Amino acid sequence: MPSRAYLAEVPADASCLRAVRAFAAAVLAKEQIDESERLVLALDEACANIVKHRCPTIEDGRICVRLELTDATLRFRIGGFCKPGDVPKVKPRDFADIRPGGLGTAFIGEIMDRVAFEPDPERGGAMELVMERARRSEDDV
Amino acid sequence: MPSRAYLAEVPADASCLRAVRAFAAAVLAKEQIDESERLVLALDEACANIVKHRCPTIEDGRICVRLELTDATLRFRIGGFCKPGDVPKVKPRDFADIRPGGLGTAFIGEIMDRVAFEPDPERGGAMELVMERARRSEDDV
Amino acid sequence: MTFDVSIERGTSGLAVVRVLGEVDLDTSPRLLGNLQDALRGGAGVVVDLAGVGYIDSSGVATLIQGLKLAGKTKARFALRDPSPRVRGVLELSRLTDLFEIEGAGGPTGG
Amino acid sequence: MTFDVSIERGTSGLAVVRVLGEVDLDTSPRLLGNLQDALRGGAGVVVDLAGVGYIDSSGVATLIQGLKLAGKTKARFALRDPSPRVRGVLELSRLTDLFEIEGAGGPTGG
Ligand SMILES: Nc1ncnc2c1ncn2[C@@H]1O[C@H](COP(=O)(O)OP(=O)(O)O)[C@@H](O)[C@H]1O
Ligand SMILES: Nc1ncnc2c1ncn2[C@@H]1O[C@H](COP(=O)(O)OP(=O)(O)O)[C@@H](O)[C@H]1O
Repeated sequence: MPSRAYLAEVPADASCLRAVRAFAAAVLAKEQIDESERLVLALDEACANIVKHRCPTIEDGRICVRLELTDATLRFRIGGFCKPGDVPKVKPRDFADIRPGGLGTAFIGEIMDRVAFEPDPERGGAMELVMERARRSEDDV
Repeated sequence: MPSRAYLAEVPADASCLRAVRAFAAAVLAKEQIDESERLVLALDEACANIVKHRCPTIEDGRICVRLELTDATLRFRIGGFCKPGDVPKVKPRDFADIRPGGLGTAFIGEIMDRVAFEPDPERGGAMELVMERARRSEDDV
Repeated sequence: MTFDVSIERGTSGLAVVRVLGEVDLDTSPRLLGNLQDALRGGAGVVVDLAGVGYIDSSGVATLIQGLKLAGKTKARFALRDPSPRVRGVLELSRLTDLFEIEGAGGPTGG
Repeated sequence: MTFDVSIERGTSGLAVVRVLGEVDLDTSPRLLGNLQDALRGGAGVVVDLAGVGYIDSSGVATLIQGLKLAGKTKARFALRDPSPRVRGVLELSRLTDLFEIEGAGGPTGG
């Protein structure tokens, strides 16, 4: 079965994260995806990382999100996520180290099955963040 | 001030209309646009027209929506809306003619200030539906 | 999931069709089916819209179809408790007067 | 609009900070400011989370900052009535034990 794709693109501003969440929540509901709240959180954390870490360095930044669904997998692609050289920096702190910050990537790691970086086909010199989870329907629980 | 643009793209299926509405409602709320419920309705009717009238004729149809905001205007662009030859067909029936059907374009006409068709820059041979409304903030009411 | 319709038939034969969720191009065919079921051989239908957060032109068209169907057998067809948002869409269609509307703010009483 | 914080100070000096809406990267700076205000010179803070439908890592980070700030003056810092969704995010951060949580299902009582 071919994948079904849903796209949203908004200015890379914190005030736009809610629109991305609303869109993703509606898509996951339509696709009857289980644990959609946690998946929306993972997506939101990735988008927030663009606002916090990526966009201060680029002009007119955008958040470009692609949700791809097959019968087996749910995949989020977050375009223009970071520069290739930044990939090693994108990681959580130790949970034992209790201070604000470093939680977003930890959440993503807990929620998703696979997190990877791929060269962004649409934005030269940028990496796309690709996050996947096996699709569990409500019946599997 | 440059326009702020928000994009959403979903499969052209009736079950995806809710995701477009959720996205648009969140964007209009963030932009503090007055009468956002009516504007979401106008956008939804245009998207529904793609599902009803356009997509049966094209394979793998998509709904591509662009919300453009300036300080003065709110503009919806609905990509690949119809074939150039279909433009004259896109019009409401007389309100006096009471039967189901023909209401969607009537709603759009009532809600928006301007409705136009423009050649779609991204989809050759297709027309984009462009709908505009002067931006009224809640203070103007 | 996000849309549900239930039919409750009273002793009078009048059916209350309770709609929950958003009525749009996706869900209105289900509503139409339910209105047809509810109207079959009954004294009429009251469509309870209190749980409807959104309605589009296909939803309004579906209510018109229900009204026409009811008219054929002279059965009653009424709407109950539309939210301000739903009422606004009915007004936009200029068809409010066509419907008997029960509930707060309705032209036929409260 | 979709986010609001109110502070109510009781006679004991304890402030109840009531949060309404979604706590994310956009709104958590406002929450931090309110926590700082509420903690200033008081006996402590109870953050009422009943009206919070969503919280992300920046919101959790803000609560940690509040907790640390309260710790400096040995003021009380407690969370009240987090929804299951909010509680789930706290659990994901493995910081639930750090917080005193009031309300149904909380480890420190009901
Ligand atoms: N888009 C990005 N570009 C560059 N660096 C990033 C990006 N996203 C995350 N990082 C790096 O990953 C680290 C961990 O991110 P995160 O867990 O979200 O915590 P925080 O943002 O609070 O530091 C960040 O501190 C940053 O160094
Ligand atoms: N995307 C489209 N492509 C071709 N024709 C269209 C399109 N959208 C609308 N139309 C035409 O405009 C008419 C009015 O549309 P509308 O007011 O939504 O009512 P309805 O869809 O119920 O007929 C349709 O019947 C159709 O002929």
